[in-house]
Amino acid sequence: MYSEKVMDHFMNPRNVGEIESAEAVGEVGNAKCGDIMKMYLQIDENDVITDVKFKTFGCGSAIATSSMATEMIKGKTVKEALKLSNKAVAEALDGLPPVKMHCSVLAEQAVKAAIFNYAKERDLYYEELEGFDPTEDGHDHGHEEE
Amino acid sequence: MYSEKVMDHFMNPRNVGEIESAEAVGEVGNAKCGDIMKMYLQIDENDVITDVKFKTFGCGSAIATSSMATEMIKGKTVKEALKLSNKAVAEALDGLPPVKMHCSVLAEQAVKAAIFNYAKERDLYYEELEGFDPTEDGHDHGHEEE
Amino acid sequence: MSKQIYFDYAATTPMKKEVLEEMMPYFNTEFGNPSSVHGFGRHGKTGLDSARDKIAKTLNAKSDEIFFTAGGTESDNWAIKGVAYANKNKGNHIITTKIEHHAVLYTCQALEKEGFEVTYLDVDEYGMINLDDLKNAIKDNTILITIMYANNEIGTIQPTKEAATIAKEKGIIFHTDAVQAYGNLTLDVNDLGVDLLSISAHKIYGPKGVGALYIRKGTKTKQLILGGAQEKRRRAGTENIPGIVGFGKAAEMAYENLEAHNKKLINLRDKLTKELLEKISYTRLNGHPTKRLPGNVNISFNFIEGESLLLSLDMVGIAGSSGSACTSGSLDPSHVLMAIGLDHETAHGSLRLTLGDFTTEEDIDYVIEKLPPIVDRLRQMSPLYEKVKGGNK
Amino acid sequence: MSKQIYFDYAATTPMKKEVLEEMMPYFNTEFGNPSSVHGFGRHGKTGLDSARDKIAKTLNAKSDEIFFTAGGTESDNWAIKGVAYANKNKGNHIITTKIEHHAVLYTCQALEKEGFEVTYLDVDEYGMINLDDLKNAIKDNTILITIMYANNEIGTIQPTKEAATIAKEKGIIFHTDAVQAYGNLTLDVNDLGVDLLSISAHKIYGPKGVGALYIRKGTKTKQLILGGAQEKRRRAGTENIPGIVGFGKAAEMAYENLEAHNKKLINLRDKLTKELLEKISYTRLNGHPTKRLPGNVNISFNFIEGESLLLSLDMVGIAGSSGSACTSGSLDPSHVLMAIGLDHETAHGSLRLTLGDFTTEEDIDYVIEKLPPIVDRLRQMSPLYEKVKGGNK
Ligand SMILES: Cc1ncc(COP(=O)(O)O)c(C=O)c1O
Ligand SMILES: Cc1ncc(COP(=O)(O)O)c(C=O)c1O
Repeated sequence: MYSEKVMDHFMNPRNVGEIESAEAVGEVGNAKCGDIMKMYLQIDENDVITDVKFKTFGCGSAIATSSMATEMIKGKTVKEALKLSNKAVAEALDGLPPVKMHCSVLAEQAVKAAIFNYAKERDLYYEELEGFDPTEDGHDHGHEEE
Repeated sequence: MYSEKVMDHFMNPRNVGEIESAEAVGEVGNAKCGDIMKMYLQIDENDVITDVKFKTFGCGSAIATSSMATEMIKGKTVKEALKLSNKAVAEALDGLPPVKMHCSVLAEQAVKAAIFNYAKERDLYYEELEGFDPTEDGHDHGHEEE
Repeated sequence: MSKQIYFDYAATTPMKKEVLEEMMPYFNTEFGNPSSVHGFGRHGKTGLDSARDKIAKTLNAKSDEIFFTAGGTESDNWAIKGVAYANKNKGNHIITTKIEHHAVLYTCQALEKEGFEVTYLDVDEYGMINLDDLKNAIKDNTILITIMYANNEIGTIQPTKEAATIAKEKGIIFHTDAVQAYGNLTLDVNDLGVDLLSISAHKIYGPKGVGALYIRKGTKTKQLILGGAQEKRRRAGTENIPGIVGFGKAAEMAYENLEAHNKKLINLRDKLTKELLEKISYTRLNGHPTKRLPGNVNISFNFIEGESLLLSLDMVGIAGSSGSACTSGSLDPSHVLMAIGLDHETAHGSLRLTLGDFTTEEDIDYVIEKLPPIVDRLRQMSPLYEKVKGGNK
Repeated sequence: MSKQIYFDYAATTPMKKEVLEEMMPYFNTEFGNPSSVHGFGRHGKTGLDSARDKIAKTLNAKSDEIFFTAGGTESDNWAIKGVAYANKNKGNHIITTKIEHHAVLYTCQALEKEGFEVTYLDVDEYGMINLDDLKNAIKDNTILITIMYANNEIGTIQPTKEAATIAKEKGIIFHTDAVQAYGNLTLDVNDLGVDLLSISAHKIYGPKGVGALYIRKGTKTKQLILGGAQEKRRRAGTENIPGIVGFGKAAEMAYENLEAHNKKLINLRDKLTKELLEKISYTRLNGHPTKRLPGNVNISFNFIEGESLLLSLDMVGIAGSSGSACTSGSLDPSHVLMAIGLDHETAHGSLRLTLGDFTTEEDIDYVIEKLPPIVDRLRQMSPLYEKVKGGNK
């Protein structure tokens, strides 16, 4: 059901862990739905994400999308990281099964949530965060209608 | 589904045919239900059935029961023939499937109908014919109730 | 008994060896439950998906419009009840015909008891519906029209496309029971314009206990069998993977060889019909002479009853079927034969010989040789025959 | 991947080779329709009758109380709807439990929408119903009690005989879903006093797509699938003879070896449970410690999610299952795990390993070796684990 890329990022996830004094920390998801993603971003004075780590409670694709998302934003500026879309994460993993697309949404939101907290603390404004609500978990498990 | 005896009497029926000047002729059943039996009895002055023939339109067991019934009453007195029960015919054939038991009823009734007509013409009274109605076809195909 | 020739392909077919071979690995190697997150399950899922694709292709449908069931009967029940219950806010009137299979007929009757209203269209002497009758039967509250593609007893093929077009013009959902047609005729759900279509594997050299229902995307239906999330939550129950894989293979094979299959069957069918009608008097062909299933021969022999005819044929190794009530233990002969206007006696004397992929010309010749004396023997025993035989031949 | 060990016998089982052998002739030699009047059909009928006898024997039922279906799901749907519709003149109240299979649960929910009233009994932390709750739930209009014999997820065995006795005292029809129990436990319908009982072939090394419903003589029910006169007019559709024959063989084999089978499974089950609970912290056994299916192990591992656990196990060749929603694409984790009082997180971290006839001691040892590091790896990745790991171990 999963692509080889997904399985690779699940079995050998990149950037697992915590960053003690991270500039930005975000957590999305909840135990009820079976997935929680926590992301730690180290951001330098030039707004560049110099390091990133994650911890995820969730299914294989939740772990794989977390891993891929961290890879995709590492070394980018905050503004660039905010442009990361769930579709881009899913594509980078050679696709996800329809019922698992919400995992990529969660990964996108975990990045945003971390930056949201970072911005809030520092009173920064990012246009890309307009309308972003860190309490929404964007859970749509792709139910089939009868 | 049929016993060997039934198959034997179906493939090699005894006493098929007509008797031109039969003393007793009876016909039961109807085309709607898919079986009609016609029986011809030759009866001598001592009330003995000296010959018997039948013609049947119907299924295998209708033909077999006709054949067996004729065998069972041949040489018997009319009174003895009236004692022929459908169960006896079925047993003589080593049994019939439940849905086919009505064929043996029809055979019993064909004999009775012939004697009924014989008795009527001659104003004879047979206690065994009390309550017999030659127009009833006794059709109960053994339906299963749900 | 030595020779045994099968002439009952419309009842069921032997499974082809290629079909069995395709099924084999799924019995105890790739046996997993396709919903599972492990290799055993994934392999099952692959077999399932590929069978669905194969069947969709034969019908020119999309794969996600094919739903597997336990057979033609379940497909029919589901189609009709599913549409009726899901659309009862729009109306409660259903139109069908008098010659449907019992899977359709009894389902419609059950719905009548629940307050639905059902119109049963008459058919002509060939078993054909009249499209004007259909148009006239449509009312404002009609929600479903269900008309079989081809009849299982007399083989008559209905003007399904025309009927579906009438339904579509009125916005009415159209279902066809194509259990007999599938694998024997080209069926294109888009060309036909049908919304639901029932098929069954064991009629096309596939396994018994497997069928499918085509449901056009967007058609409102309700589930019949509730439980697990299989078949996109529309039909519950652990999937019969080996059976479904076999169905896929059988479908593929049927449509690979359709033209040759049809040509052969029609030749044999027409030879058998012609010879029997010529050789035996007081006979009639039931069903349409040309618009009929390639393998279907149905003839009434007056003055004799079908079961005794079948038994006699069985003794010489010929396996056929009959519309006589005496074969089913019920009182009335086939509702189909009655609907085309036969009297009871003639209906009881009907014989259905259905041909298939393993039927040979010699088999046909054998029947042509064996049947006339059997009919004659039974007629000699029949009290109905004596009434006519003075007159003609 | 080399090694592949199956630990998902509760989902489905591989078919035994003896079962397949018994089925083989019915695919293309004795393939006739058992309703037919010819040799091909008669042979099918013989296979059908003999399978029915075998299954009746394993349940101490009469042969004419066994009705074949397309699986456990259909049996459950039929039992419940059949009793509900046939007895609605007497009442409209049904009692069941919160931990039934969806085949039962969704059928009950559908009946609720139609105006029936359903009581869903709670279970205790082991998944066991309380008989006093059952007594208290009974009302004047209760027409059906349906309680599963043994649970498919956590293996808990209900006091079915006691529950059926309560039903009988009140004149209420009693159904049990014995799909998981059949072939694993001794089931005597007369000793139990149940009126209807659902079983399925693919759970006992028989074919998929075949099940049966035991219906005690005299129990008022309605058909679910309408059409031909098969199964004494109570379940229509051309009989899946090979499948039914396979079911008969599988049933016979299961009950020939029941004691040995059980003893072995219970030993392995208890070893696996004990070792895993000892070796891995923050775990709990779900279901009753002793009143459980011989082959069922269900353990929750805190802080991790079931699907990622299953995937990791699959990578080392272990095929299990989980009650996590993430395995099914739905939002909420297993209703059974919620009903026994687990919080969401714990329910999501559940793993079901079900053992069967081909499970060996080495397989168990392999799991005991491979599972702890996998759990540990996933916990190291989990944001939930970091919160506790400071404290204990
Ligand atoms: C026209 C038609 N519809 C439905 C069915 C039922 O199909 P199945 O036997 O697969 O349930 C049959 C055959 O029995 C049929 O000929
Ligand atoms: C307890 C229980 N009931 C019903 C079913 C449904 O049976 P089937 O898969 O044969 O439809 C299952 C298995 O899936 C089960 O475990």
